[in-house]
Amino acid sequence: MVHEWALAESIIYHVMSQGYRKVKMLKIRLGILQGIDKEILGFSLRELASMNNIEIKDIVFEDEEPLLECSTCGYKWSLSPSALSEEEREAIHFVPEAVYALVKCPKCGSRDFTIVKGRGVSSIEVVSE
Amino acid sequence: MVHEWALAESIIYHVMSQGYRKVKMLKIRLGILQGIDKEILGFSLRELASMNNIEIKDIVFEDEEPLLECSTCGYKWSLSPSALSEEEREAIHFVPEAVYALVKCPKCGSRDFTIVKGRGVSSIEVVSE
Amino acid sequence: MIEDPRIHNIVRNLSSIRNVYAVVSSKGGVGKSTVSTLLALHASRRFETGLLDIDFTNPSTHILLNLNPGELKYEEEKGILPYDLKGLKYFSIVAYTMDKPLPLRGEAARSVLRELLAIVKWGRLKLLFIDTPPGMSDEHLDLVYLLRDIVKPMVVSTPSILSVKSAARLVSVLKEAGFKWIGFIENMGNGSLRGNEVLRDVEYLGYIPYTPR
Amino acid sequence: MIEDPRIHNIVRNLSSIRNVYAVVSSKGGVGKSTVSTLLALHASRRFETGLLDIDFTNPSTHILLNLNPGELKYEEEKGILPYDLKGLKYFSIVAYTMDKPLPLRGEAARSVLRELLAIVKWGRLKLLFIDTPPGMSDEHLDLVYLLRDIVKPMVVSTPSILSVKSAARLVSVLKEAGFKWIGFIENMGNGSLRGNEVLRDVEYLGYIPYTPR
Ligand SMILES: Nc1ncnc2c1ncn2[C@@H]1O[C@H](COP(=O)(O)OP(=O)(O)O)[C@@H](O)[C@H]1O
Ligand SMILES: Nc1ncnc2c1ncn2[C@@H]1O[C@H](COP(=O)(O)OP(=O)(O)O)[C@@H](O)[C@H]1O
Ligand SMILES: [Mg+2]
Ligand SMILES: [Mg+2]
Ligand SMILES: [Mg+2]
Ligand SMILES: [Mg+2]
Ligand code: NI
Ligand code: NI
Ligand SMILES: [Zn+2]
Ligand SMILES: [Zn+2]
Repeated sequence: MVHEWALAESIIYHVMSQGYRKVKMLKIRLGILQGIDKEILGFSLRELASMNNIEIKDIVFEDEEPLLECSTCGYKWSLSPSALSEEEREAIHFVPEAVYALVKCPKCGSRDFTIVKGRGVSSIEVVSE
Repeated sequence: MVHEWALAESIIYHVMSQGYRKVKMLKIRLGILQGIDKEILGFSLRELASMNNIEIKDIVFEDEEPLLECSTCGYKWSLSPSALSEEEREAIHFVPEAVYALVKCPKCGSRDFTIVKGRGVSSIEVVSE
Repeated sequence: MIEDPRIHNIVRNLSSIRNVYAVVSSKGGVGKSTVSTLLALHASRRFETGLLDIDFTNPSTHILLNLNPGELKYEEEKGILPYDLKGLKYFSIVAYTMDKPLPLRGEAARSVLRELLAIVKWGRLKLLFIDTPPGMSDEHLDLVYLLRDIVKPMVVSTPSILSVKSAARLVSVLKEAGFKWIGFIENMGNGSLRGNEVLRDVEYLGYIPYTPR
Repeated sequence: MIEDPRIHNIVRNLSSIRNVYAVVSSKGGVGKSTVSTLLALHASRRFETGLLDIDFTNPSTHILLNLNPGELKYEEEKGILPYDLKGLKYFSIVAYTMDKPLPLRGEAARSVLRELLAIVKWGRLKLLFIDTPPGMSDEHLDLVYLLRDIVKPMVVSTPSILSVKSAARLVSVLKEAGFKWIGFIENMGNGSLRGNEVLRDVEYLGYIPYTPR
């Protein structure tokens, strides 16, 4: 099973730590930057839920557009994975912060920017039964 | 002239950089943590304004309660300067981040906390003529 | 509790490791990378051992291990499996950053640390050595306060006054945070730090002489 | 423009200084503190010179200058005046933190750097040397991108492969950021780095031999 399994683990263990046993809907906001495979993540979440006897009815994924902001010139941009090589996309897939080694501000070339939105698993909403 | 003069410089040069010449009201939010002397700051602002031919009618100071938040246990507290020694207060007066050498989370003792609010000059609002 | 979902996974991943040693010193250049790499290589001959490099902005262990970043490939199995170097399980971010400069704000460095601890599957190990960056910033705050019950700190210092004073400060933070065991290794020295007052509450593990290779 | 009001004051304060040198290396323990302190002491005999220690979590220059934090008192005059040490203007945060441990998130360290550069009044100086922390995090991002037109970087490296590789990475970031002049000092070496490929675009300023005091 691929690395999305470990992302699912964090989500399930987090949900469990909040005491949920029966979940009507699990809504997860996923930053596009990390390019997470939703199918595999969904499958992993269901497997882990059953392994930890948590019931989850619906799993809903919401995409979050990446937003990067340059602290040097203030420029904001949405880094599209298509602007990256296969290798760069894979690096960011496993460690989103690899972007700081691979990307510069398109306007002023600065490396002093932040990932404002769209990094990875950015929010987990639980609606219990 | 004391060090508040340098705080006033930052404010005036900032206002100038935004192109203001005639200011109806300058509203400054001041974090209590730094214990800035408002009278001296006000005096310095007016001196510097006239030195840089900026007209300022009213100067309004607003207090901002300090809020510290522990990342280890989540505890939030408002550090009151009275809880600190004279020397500690002075250190924080000049460099607010000295608080990270002088204070721990009252609940769990962690040094992994942030100054959420109330650090120093936290906002500058300009209402021009 | 401050909610970073990764925290639960981090605790679970590390709990399958008997001893997690963080090789630390706020001072740079005292031998953290050299000591952590030597200890890991040595231990891996007899025990299931891992080495994790979390000095993200200035990684050195791959150089000491004579590994070219391009060689470092990680398999995926319910996460990422560390690289198997003749029995030593090894992970470094250089596999992804290819030794390119990686300027990282403290906040981003802490996020990398948490992401790696959450997705790298070390499995059952006897020993994991973590090589750390110098200074006392975001990553160190997590090592000291988030992983307080998991990590065993090994402080490294040279005999130089600058290093000893820095080590004293670090030991005081570790004591204050409640670490029951603090190890101390004198590097590039000849045992002169053994009875040093700085080491009142730490276990002096030994010294490594200055040995220019 | 990202609005930190202190930035305007920082630029004004530093513009009264002819040469602002930042003594840098991402690798720790290569001699940044030793070199910056020696250069500053030496220069202060002939020129108006200042030394600023921005290695906030691991300050060393006060130890090299034999100064007890308690002795460091700063007068207030439209800001803070640096301490006058027999002609050398010196500032370090240890005067406020009294050598206590100062764990600082990157964000906080950047704020300290900006606060000090905004309130410390160096006046008309020929030379200001800035001793910097190792790594490549928040403070370095400000030195490279905020103070790009003011700061002259002096990269320090030892002959060791770990240090040279680290210096190469730093030089490439500085080049890419547009620094016209990059100085290079070989420390604890014997001139072997002079023709080194890493130094293609930098000015080799000389070497300081290994001299254990
Ligand atoms: N025992 C030793 N004898 C001689 N040189 C050493 C020894 N330990 C470390 N070094 C050298 O000192 C430098 C700093 O060591 P390093 O492990 O990179 O320190 P750190 O990781 O604490 O910055 C390196 O060039 C390394 O080769
Ligand atoms: N030229 C030199 N010869 C011998 N020892 C040196 C030399 N330069 C620095 N050192 C020693 O090396 C150690 C690291 O030096 P330091 O200036 O603290 O480096 P950094 O500031 O880059 O971490 C210190 O113990 C210092 O005394
Ligand atoms: Mg949780
Ligand atoms: Mg401005
Ligand atoms: Mg190292
Ligand atoms: Mg130093
Ligand atoms: Ni994956
Ligand atoms: Ni004051
Ligand atoms: Zn930019
Ligand atoms: Zn707490």
